[in-house]
Formats: sequence, C-alpha cells, structure tokens
Amino acid sequence: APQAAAGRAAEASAGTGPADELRLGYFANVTHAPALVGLEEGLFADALGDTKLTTQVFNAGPAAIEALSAGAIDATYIGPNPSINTFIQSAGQSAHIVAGAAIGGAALVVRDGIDSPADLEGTTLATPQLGNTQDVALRSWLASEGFATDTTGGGDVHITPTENAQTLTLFQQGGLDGAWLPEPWVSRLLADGGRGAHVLVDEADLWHVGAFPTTVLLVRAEFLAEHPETVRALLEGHVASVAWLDDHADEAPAAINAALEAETGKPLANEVISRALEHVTFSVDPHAETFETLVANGLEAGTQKDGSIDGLFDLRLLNELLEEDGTEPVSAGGLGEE
Amino acid sequence: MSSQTADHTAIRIERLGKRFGAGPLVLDDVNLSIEAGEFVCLLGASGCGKSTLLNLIAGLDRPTAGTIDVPTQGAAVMFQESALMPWLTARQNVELALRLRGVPRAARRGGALELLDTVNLADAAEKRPHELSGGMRQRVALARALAQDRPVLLMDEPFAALDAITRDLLHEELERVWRRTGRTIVFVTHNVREAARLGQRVVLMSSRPGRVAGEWRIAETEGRRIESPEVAALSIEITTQLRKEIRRNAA
Amino acid sequence: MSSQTADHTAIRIERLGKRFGAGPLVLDDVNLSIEAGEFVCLLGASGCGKSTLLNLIAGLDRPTAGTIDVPTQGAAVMFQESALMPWLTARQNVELALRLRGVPRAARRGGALELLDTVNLADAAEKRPHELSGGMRQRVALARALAQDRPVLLMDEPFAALDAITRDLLHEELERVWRRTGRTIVFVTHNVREAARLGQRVVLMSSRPGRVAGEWRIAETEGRRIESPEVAALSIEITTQLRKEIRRNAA
Amino acid sequence: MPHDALLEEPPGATTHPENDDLRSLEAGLDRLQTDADRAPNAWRRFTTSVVPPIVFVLALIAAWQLYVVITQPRPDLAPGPLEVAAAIGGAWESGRLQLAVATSLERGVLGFLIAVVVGTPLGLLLAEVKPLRRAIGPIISGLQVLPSVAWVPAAIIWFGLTDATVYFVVLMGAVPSIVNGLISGVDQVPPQLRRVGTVLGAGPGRLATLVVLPAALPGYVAGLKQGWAFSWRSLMAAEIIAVGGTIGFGLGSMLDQSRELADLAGVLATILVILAIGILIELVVFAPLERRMLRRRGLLQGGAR
Amino acid sequence: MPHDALLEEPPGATTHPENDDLRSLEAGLDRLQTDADRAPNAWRRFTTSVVPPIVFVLALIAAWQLYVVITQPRPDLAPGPLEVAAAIGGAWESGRLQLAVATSLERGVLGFLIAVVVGTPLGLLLAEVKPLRRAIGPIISGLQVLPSVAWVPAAIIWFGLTDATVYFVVLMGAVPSIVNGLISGVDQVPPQLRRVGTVLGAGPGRLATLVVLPAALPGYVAGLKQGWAFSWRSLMAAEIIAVGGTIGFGLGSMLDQSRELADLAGVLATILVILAIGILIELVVFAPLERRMLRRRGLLQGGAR
Ligand SMILES: Nc1ncnc2c1ncn2[C@@H]1O[C@H](COP(=O)(O)OP(=O)(O)OP(=O)(O)O)[C@@H](O)[C@H]1O
Ligand SMILES: Nc1ncnc2c1ncn2[C@@H]1O[C@H](COP(=O)(O)OP(=O)(O)OP(=O)(O)O)[C@@H](O)[C@H]1O
Ligand SMILES: [Mg+2]
Ligand SMILES: [Mg+2]
Repeated sequence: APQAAAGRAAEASAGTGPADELRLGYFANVTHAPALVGLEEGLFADALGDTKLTTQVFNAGPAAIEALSAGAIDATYIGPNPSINTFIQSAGQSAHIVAGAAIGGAALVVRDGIDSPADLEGTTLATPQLGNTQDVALRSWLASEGFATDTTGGGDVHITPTENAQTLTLFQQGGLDGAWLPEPWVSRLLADGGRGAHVLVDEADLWHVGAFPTTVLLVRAEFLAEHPETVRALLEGHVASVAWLDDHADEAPAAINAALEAETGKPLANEVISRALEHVTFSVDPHAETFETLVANGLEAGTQKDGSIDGLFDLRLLNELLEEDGTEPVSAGGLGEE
Repeated sequence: MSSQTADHTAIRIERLGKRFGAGPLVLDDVNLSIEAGEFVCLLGASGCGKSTLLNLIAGLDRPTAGTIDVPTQGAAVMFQESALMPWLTARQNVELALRLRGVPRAARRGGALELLDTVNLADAAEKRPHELSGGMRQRVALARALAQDRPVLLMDEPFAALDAITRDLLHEELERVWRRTGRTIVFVTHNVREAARLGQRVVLMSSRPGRVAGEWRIAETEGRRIESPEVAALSIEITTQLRKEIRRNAA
Repeated sequence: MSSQTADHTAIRIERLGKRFGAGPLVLDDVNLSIEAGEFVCLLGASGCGKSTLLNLIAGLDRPTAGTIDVPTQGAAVMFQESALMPWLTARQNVELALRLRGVPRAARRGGALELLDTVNLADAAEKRPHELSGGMRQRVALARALAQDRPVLLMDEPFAALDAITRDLLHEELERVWRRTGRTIVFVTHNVREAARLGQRVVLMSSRPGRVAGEWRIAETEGRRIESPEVAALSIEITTQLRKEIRRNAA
Repeated sequence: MPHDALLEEPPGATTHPENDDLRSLEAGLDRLQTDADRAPNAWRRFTTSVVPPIVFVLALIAAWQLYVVITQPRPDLAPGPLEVAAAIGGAWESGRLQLAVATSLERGVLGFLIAVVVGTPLGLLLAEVKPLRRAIGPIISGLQVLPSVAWVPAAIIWFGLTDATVYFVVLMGAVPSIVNGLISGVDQVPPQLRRVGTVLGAGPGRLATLVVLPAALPGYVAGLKQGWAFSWRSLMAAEIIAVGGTIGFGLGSMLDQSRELADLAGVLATILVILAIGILIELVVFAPLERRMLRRRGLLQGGAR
Repeated sequence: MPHDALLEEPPGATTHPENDDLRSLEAGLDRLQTDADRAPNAWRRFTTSVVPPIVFVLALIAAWQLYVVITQPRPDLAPGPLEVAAAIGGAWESGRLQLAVATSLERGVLGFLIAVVVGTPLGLLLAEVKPLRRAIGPIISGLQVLPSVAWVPAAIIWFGLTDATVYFVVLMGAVPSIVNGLISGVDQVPPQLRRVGTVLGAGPGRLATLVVLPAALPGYVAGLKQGWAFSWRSLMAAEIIAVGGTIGFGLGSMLDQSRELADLAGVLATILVILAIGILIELVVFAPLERRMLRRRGLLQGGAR
C-alpha cells in the first residue's frame, strides 16, 4: 500500500536534511490555541532553529487541505474529518497526522423552546462546514436520535452548513433554530445569540471518555518524508506549546486573545474566552482509537467516501519526543506507525 | 398634407425651398406642376436634392419655404431598395399594404394575389424577399405600391440597383402598368436614357442648390424602346445640358 | 497557368468545361481566342457563367475540361465591388499592388501618385475608400489594376453598381486608358449598350450551360458615344438575340 | 377611384401578344436569377460538424484515461474520467444531482423570465424615448461591465442567505444584457422600413407593432441569448458564494460542497453538468429560435460553419 | 513591357481638349459626390452624450440621500451616499483601496495579456486550419458558455489559495472569447479581399500578413474587448471566492471582507470602484482603439449613440 511505502521512506531514508522553511497553517480559533500560543510565545521558533517559519491563517478546513494538497503549506492544525477526507481521497498519499492538539469544545446550541431531541423535528440547524468534524457529529447524532438528514438540506431536520459568523447573525435574526459549533462559537452564541440560546447536547457527553479530537496536527506526506528533522522540531514546539497551556491556565486566555486580536482585529469577550477554555482540553494525543468511529459516522452522514485510513497516523516522531520527556507514548490505534 | 388641386393638376409645387437644420439650401425656388396621369422623370446628378423633393411631395418631410399641393388621398412611394419586410412573404408584404389601407381581412389574400399576378409574380407569392432576385423584389414593391390605391406614385431610383437586362424589362412592365392604371408617376433617376425612355416629360435639376434647370416633353411615347433613335437623340441633348451642370461644380 | 501563346493571340480558350463539385455543368465547350490589344465584351444574363469564365482566365480556379492559354505574366483583375483594402488610403492601395509586384519601396510612392493622376484622382490620394464615391473607388481599383502592369486586364462588371452618369464617364475614362496603354481587355457585363459602347468585339453567352451564343465585331470604335446610332443599332440586334436566349429558359 | 377599377384589365389585354412576350421574358429571367433550393444535406452536415468535435472529445478522454493509468497520479489531484463518471453516477443515485439540476434550472429560468419581463419594457422605453436613453443608456451599458458576482456580497447583506439573494444577482446580470440587446435591435431597424410603414399609412402604434418590433427581433433574440448566458453565469456565482442559510441546493452549491470535501472528481463532474446544461439550453432553445428567425429573413450564412 | 512605358502619355496628350473635358467633368462629379467633411462638434457631443448621464447619476444620488435623510433607515441595511463616500475615503486613507486596486488591476491586466498571448495563435490556427476548427471550435464555443466561476473550486484544489488559481480562472474566462473573436474576425474577411490579394500576387504568407490579419482586425479587437470583460469578471469571482492563503488583497477580497464585517457601505463602495475601473478601462483603452479602427475603415455609425 502506498501509505506504508511512505512510512517506510520516512523511516529508511531519513530525508534530505532539515528544510529551509516550514510553512504552517492554523485557524484563528480557540481550538487552535497550541498554534496561537506557540507562535505568540516563540516556542516554534525556538524549536525550529535555522528553519524559517512562515504561517498562513485559514477560516475553514477545506482551504487548509487545498493549500496542503497544492504544496502551499507543509503542515497545518486542522480538524480530524478534513484530515480523514484528504487521506481517503488521495488514497493515502496526501498527509499524515503527527499529533493531536485539542479535545472537546463542541456543542449543539439551540433556541428557546427546544428542550429535548424530539423538539428538533422540522428545525433548521447550522454547522460550520459540510463534512467537518461538527457537521459529521451532528448528522450522526441526529441519526442516532432517529432523524433523517441529507447533504442537500432536506430530511426531518434541515442541516445547512453556514459560515460561523453568518450563523451567529442568522441565529439572532431567527433564520436558524440552532447550531452545532466548536469553541469559541458555542460560547459566543450563548453570550450574544439571544433567543434563549442554550446547550442541548455537549459533544463530550457522547463519547465514552468524554475525549474526542477537535484539532490535530497534519503534515504533508512528502514533507514528512523529506524533512523528518524539521517535523520533529515542529513537534517539539507543539509539545512545548501544549505544555505551556497546561502550566499557564491563568495566562492562557489573555495570550490567546492577544493572538486572536492580532489575526482578526477583534478580541473575544472575557466571559466567552474563559467559558470556551473550560470546555476545551489541549493534548498531544490524537485519540486515534476514535477515528474508525469518525469514519463510520462520516460515511453514514454521506459526507465522505468509503476508504481505508490505515496509515493515517505517523506518531513515531511524537513518541520519540514523549519518550525523551519520559511521558507515556500515545497510540496510533492500529492506524499507522507509533 | 394639403388641399385638393384644380381639375387636371395632380401636383403643384410653388417656390419650394428646403434646408436641413443649419446646413446649406438643398432646394431653392422649385416650381413644378404635374398633371393627373402624367409620367414625369426627375433627372439630376447625385446629391442634387431629388430624393429630398420626392420626400417633400410624399409628405415624409416639411418644406422650409413654399407650398406643395397633392391629392388628398396622398401618394404611394417606391424606393431604390425594395424595402420589403424581410420577415413577410411576397404576398404578406402586399397584404400589409392592404391591411394598412383598411381592406377587410377576407379580401386581402385575393387582392394581394391579383396584384402579384399583375406584375407576373403569382408563382412567387409564398417566397420571402431573400429568395427573390432584385428585379422580383422591385416588382413586389411595385405591387405593394399599387395596393395602396393612390392616384400618385412616387418612385425614387427604383431600378438603379438592378442589372441592365432586368431594368429594361421593368421599364416595359412599368409602362404597361402606367398605361393600364392611369396613375400620375414621378420617377427620379440618374439615368438620362432611362428618363428619355420612360417620361412624357423630363425635368433636369441643377445641383447645390437644386433648381429646375431644364425641361423636355416627348410627344409620342407609345412603342418606345431604350434603343429607339428618338430616345438616343433626346438623350444626347439632355446629356449635354447635364454635363454642363456638372462641370459648373468642378471649379 | 499555361504557356505563352502565339504572336498575336493573347488568350486562347479551347473546349473549356467547368462544373462545381457534383453540380450541373456551368460552362460547356467554350471556345474563344482574343488577340493582343483587343477589347472584348462578354455579355450574358445573370448566372450564365461569365464570372466563372473570368476566374478561370485569371487562374483563380481550374477548369474541369479544356485548356486556357494566357500570357505568362498573368492578368490583372477588377471586380464589381472595388474591393479596396478599407484600412489603406487610395495611394496605399495602389502601393500595395506595386509592393506585391516587387517595385522597390522608394519608387512606390511616386508610381502610385502617377497612376492615381492617370485616373484623375491625384487630389484624393490620401483619402480612405469610405471617403470616396463609388465611381472614385472604381477609378482607384483601375489604377491598382494598372499598377500590376500585366498585359491582360480582366474586368467583371466593374461599373454595374455605379449610377448612370458616373458609368458614362468611366466608359470614356476606360477607353482612354485602353487606347493609351494598349492592354488586352476582357470586360464582363449585363448591359447590352455598355458592351456595344465599349467592345471591339461582343461575345454573347447562353445560360445553363454557358456557351458562346453569338459574336459581333465593331469596325470603327473611335469617337463612339453610348447614344450613337451605331451603338443603338447594334444594341437592338444583340438584345433580340439575348431575349431569345432568356426566353429559352422560361419553359 | 375604387380599388378594383385600377386592376381591371382592358378586355383582351391578357391575350395581347406584346404582353405575353413580356411575361415569358420575365419568367425566363426569374428562372435564371433564382437558384433551385439546394436541400441541406443532413448527413453531410452531421459528418462535418457533429462528428469531429465528438471524436476529438473522445480522443481527449482516452488520452486522459491513458495518462491516469500510466502515471498513477494522486487521485485527489488528478482523477481519471472513470472516477468523474462514477461521481456523476453517484450523485445521480443519491438524487443530489437531480435535485441540484432542478433547483438551478428553476432559478435560472425563473430569474431569466423575470429579467425578460423587466428588461423588455425598459429596453423599448429607452430605445424609443431619446432623452431617457441619453441619460440612462450609458448607466445600463456600464452595469453590463460590472461583474454580477460583485453584487453577491451586497445581496447577502440585504436579503440574507435566501433565494432572494440569488434572484437579485441573476437579475442584475441579465437585465442590462436584455435591455441593450433590445436597444441595439431597434437601432438596427433600417430607417427605410419605418418610412415604408409611414408611407403605407401606419400610425405610431401600428408602426411599432407591425414594423419596428418584428424588424428588431434579431437583436432582441441575440440580447435574450446573451441575457440567458449572464443569468446562468450569475446564478452559478451566487450559488457558489452564497451557501447555507435557507438557500436551496443548486449546482453551484454542489460544486462548493465537492470542493469542501476535497472531492475533485465531484467538482469536475459538476463542471461538466453545468457545461452540458449551458450547451443544451443553447442548442435546444436559442439556436433553433435564432436559426429559424434568421433563415426566414435570409440572414443565415452558408453552412460553412 | 516595362512599367513606365505603360504610363507614358503620348506627347501632347495632357493638353488634348477631349481629355481636359473629361477631367473637368470628373472633377465636377467627384465634387458633387463627396460631402465636405463635417467637423464633429465636440461641444454638442459633450452636451448630448456626456451631460445627461452625469445629471441623471447626480439626481439619483440626491434622491438616495434625500431618502436616507427623510426615512432614516437602518444604516447597516441602507447606508447613504455620504457614508459610501466616507467608506471610499477611509479605504483610501488606510491605503487598502490603492492596494486592492493595484493588485486587481495587475492581475487583471497580466491575466488578460497572457490570455492574449495564448488565445491569438490558437485563434489563428483554428481559423486557418479547417479540420482543427471543426474538431475544436465547438469545444471552445462551449467553454465560452461555461461560467468561469465554476472553475474556481477546481482551481483552488489544484493550485490552492495562490495567485495561480486566480490566473487560471482568468485564463479560462478570457481565452475562449479571444479565440472566438479572432475566428469570427477572420471569417468576416470578405472573400473578395483574399482574391484581390491573390490576383495582386501575394503568396500565402503575405496574404496573411498584408490582407487577412488587417482585415480581421475589427473582429479581433471586439474579441479582445470581450476577453477583457471576461477577465475582469472572472477575476472578481475568483477573488471573492478564493480568499486567504497567499492570495494577495484585491478588490474581490475587499468586497468579501466588507461583507464579513457586515459593512454595507464598504460593499457598495467597492462595487462602485469595480464598476468605475471597468468603465474606465473600456473608455480609456478599448473605446479609442475601436473608434480609431472603425473610423479609419468608415465603419463608424453616425453619432446618434
Ligand atoms: N436628413 C438630412 N440631413 C442633412 N442633409 C441632408 C439630409 N438629407 C439630404 N441631405 C443633403 O441634401 C442634399 C440632397 O440630398 P438628396 O438625397 O435629396 O439628393 P439626391 O439627388 O437624392 O441624391 P442621390 O442621387 O445620391 O440619391 C445632399 O447634399 C445631402 O447631403
Ligand atoms: N463556387 C461555386 N460553387 C458552386 N456553384 C457556383 C460557384 N460559383 C458559381 N456557381 C454557379 O455557377 C453558375 C454561374 O455563376 P457565375 O457567377 O459565373 O455567373 P455570372 O454570369 O457571373 O452571373 P452574374 O451576372 O450574376 O454575376 C451559377 O449558376 C452559380 O450558381
Ligand atoms: Mg436620392
Ligand atoms: Mg458574375
């Protein structure tokens, strides 16, 4: 299988030495806090040494995947579903997940008057993007509740993938009955949405451990094969960043907000960011064991092609680092190298 | 338009002047009276104002000075381009004229076919203009002009764009129609021989401004052909005069 | 094209036949020989194959059967539409012909102006075709054809689209050029009088298929005018024959 | 002078030898001057104008498939024709294709019809009323230069993510085309035809309905055709950009969805469907309309094309 | 027969009285048949064709301002002209406007030039090589029907959010127009001109350069003009849809940004700028080019427009 070949290449050839430049993508979003903090605190730069770091900010997963596929970036923070998607679409040739980044932080927020899943019949709900992590989660949850949905907005519950900012506006204006969103939008909708906005389902409740991946670190397969040293340095920065977030829980909101303000021009309200951070956990474990379920859900929701994700993970570099630090290695769940 | 004219005069033009906007005088002090049933040829070089004069007679434009008296029923007009409606068949083109004249629907088809037969086009009634040759188109236009049933027929170089053979035939055709219907015809042309061939009277116009520069009458018009010696003799006379007019502009 | 012909014969056509694709025979067994310096008018009704014959002589098309001998230098051609390049001035149009003939750049301007003066257009040298009247355009085309400096000049109804006054003048102009340059001219026309006015010889073609249907020679051509009695007499004779040919197609 | 009197032949005139002579001469000349209708050879037309592009496209597809088979590129960056066909098939089976085509066509056609209803009187008004035309004409021409996609953001703010946004953009795209087409159609009416109408005794009303409008038809149809093209373009732009909200699922949304799923085969499949619909509408609706009209007027060029 | 011999007058010929007669007659006729050049009245043209639209636009703006002042609508749904002007001013001061205009213009012009370089030889090839044209011509015409916005998703997948995406979309929009313009230009070359060229002794090479190409110029320029319009449209579509990545900040991005900030005044301001640039390019580049060419050929219609 090609992915196995790529993996072997990374192992055997040790590439062509460190890259001159690492182009990293991320979103200006709370669930991408390791990236924001790593950049803000200079953790990546420290780790990368001579390799120049350039960054690109994306609004949504597809754009990041497109940039990755077109070779415009080398690595990106992204949700698990777009990662699965590109891996399957490219028959395993496009990219590998090298680490986890964030867990949790998504929820279904609905208007007044919807208090149980049964009340959702005939409503219109938004998700950030067709086939993204929250979109798939909403569809599979609705299916488990016995509602039919489809990707064209039909069915018992109408799902309309809409940009997050638009979702807030539409919800305020009454054009939407609810939305399954990641942080900080859950908190923003609760704070600014009006119309009695409240959480109907917290995604954390759906998974047996309350742990499900929201953000992972994805690296272009070719880059990984050619410059494992650089990826290792990136991972060093990433691990340091996650550790920083763990250690500085009180400073984190301000640091994240500063990064957000630099990117989007507007900081989040204090209560929004603190509520958001309460619901997100940062961890380098990608929780690989949940991915088979994610694939099954995506298939069921009709947002994904059928295909193997065997080889999606390449956690060897991460585990090397963790080993050096003396921490527990993480598992690839049988879906790649660990 | 204007008042009915005296018994035998179909068209009376007096001290007519015309200029367009602030341009130069195009027609100046034109005097002409045309009798009912007369066939008058208006001859002149390009741009001398023949079309302008014809349009004034047809009521398509207003004179700057002077008066024009024409029969109250008005005049039918034929142009150099047949100006048939390209989306209508030959018959429908003639029917349009009948319709605008107020002929009831039921009578139109028959009337149109009859008129087309007059110009020997009964077989081509269902053809569209682009399927007809230039000569056939002008014959349809003639049938259409006849459909208007007006006592005066004004023709502005109707045969200028046709080939010589067709033109000769149409001269005969036109003469036949004229003799049969007794219309008053004012025929504008560049062609000295055509004028001498067709007209009972030839009026030569000068250029810049247009004035009547000469007039010739032909006593016997029956059985004339364009090659006839009388036509040739008259042509030489008119040509000499015409060339004199043209040379005047050389300086 | 083909071999140089015998001393006095400029063009020799033998047993010429032409059909387009699988269509009917357009020309059938045409035999004609034209002497150097002769002025021949080719007369026939529309569609009888005059242009086809002329194109064959010009080498623009290939015969289906038979042979055509023309001078090795080839022939200059003038068409009904002047076909001047609309983006070039009168002078540049003539210069283009000189350039394609291989005249060196320095000599072109003078040559072109001289040729334009020949057709009395020295004043209009810097005008573009659309600024010229139809007659002036045809004179530029004549100058261009003269610029080619070929012994044979083929003309396909060059004056058909002009008004009668201009046409008469161009007849005189053409005759003057012919006398001065001694070209062999083949002149295609519909117009019996034009043919009788210009040609030393008039060749009448029949229609469908085109064949030579009659020939007339004019002994004395000096000082002829279109209104001359000899022209009229010849016209009547040719017209009668032509009408017979046309009537043949009525059935 | 009664009409019939004019046409009445003097007794015996039809048998007058001279007249008969003239008739046979005219008949002979007419016969010579009109070519026999050549039946357009359908088979020949088929082999010279339908077969070559089809062969070319098939060759292109074969080359593409060959390339994919030989070089085995990443399927998400260079899917083969089979995968694209499979994507069309999959979309058809799931019913998404039919839904998208129906939605887009409905919007396109409805939007176009509204544009016709709005544009036609506006065009007539501008064509006939000189001062209005001087004032508004340049603005309309200017609007035709503005990419209608630029209206999408404004429309989203005004109408939200609803169908009104889509229709607004379609209208802004199509109306200027239709108006300008009609104006240039009326402009191209030969003044001679108007004068003939006047001479024949038509007042302004009948002149407009019996002469000017039918004469302006070719320009109008050309404007309609272009208007449709702009409707379709604008619709696709609006559908691609304005996704979500209560906007239904059209071809543009399908394109955008495929893109979001990084499904290039789906993207190419949708492009093919959009292209096919564009060509189909042109072939089925406008081409026959235009051809029939031009043929009736003898404006159709020889079949060399 | 040497050239000069042909033109040599027999001695005394110029003073031959008959010849003089002919000359004066011809001169008289030429004088009669050509109108004196009427100098186009610039002032009149200005008052009849420039003033009315400007007055109309000013009146429109005044009415809009009045409406805003009287009804006091929500400024985010109906900003007044002053606010839009302020938005333009603000964008200018911050330098975003200049940046966006420069970026978009650079891309539009560069993309258009590439399209010309690609489209011109392709068009010539298709126009002159019949079999190629039969095979590829319909495909090119078909591509012209395809909204170029449909290429944006595919281009994004292929090239990511980079400038290559923008250029690809611009090319797909402009090339078919230019090719078709050139083909129809060559088609419209009167066959008579080609035959004259042949008769004058031009071989295929000189026929193409001295006759066919200059004769096809009007169609080519029309194609270029339309190609530019399509470049500009496609560019805006690409810029609006493909934001982020390494794609520079153009007018489309500015439009999209204003929309995301729900800043309708900014959206309208950007639309006005896009419109102004489209009209300006047309007025400054294509209109004079076209007018000069048409005037030289006498194809310019009377100034009624
Ligand atoms: N609508 C108009 N506006 C301004 N000038 C005009 C108008 N119509 C004609 N003229 C001018 O009036 C003069 C006479 O024109 P007219 O068309 O009557 O001449 P004509 O004798 O019919 O010429 P031709 O034989 O070429 O048809 C010309 O100089 C022409 O320029
Ligand atoms: N390229 C062609 N292909 C097929 N048929 C042709 C072609 N050119 C001419 N013909 C046919 O050949 C016949 C003679 O045409 P030609 O143009 O030579 O006639 P003509 O005598 O010049 O007519 P006119 O006086 O109208 O110019 C016509 O019936 C015409 O239809
Ligand atoms: Mg006139
Ligand atoms: Mg001919």
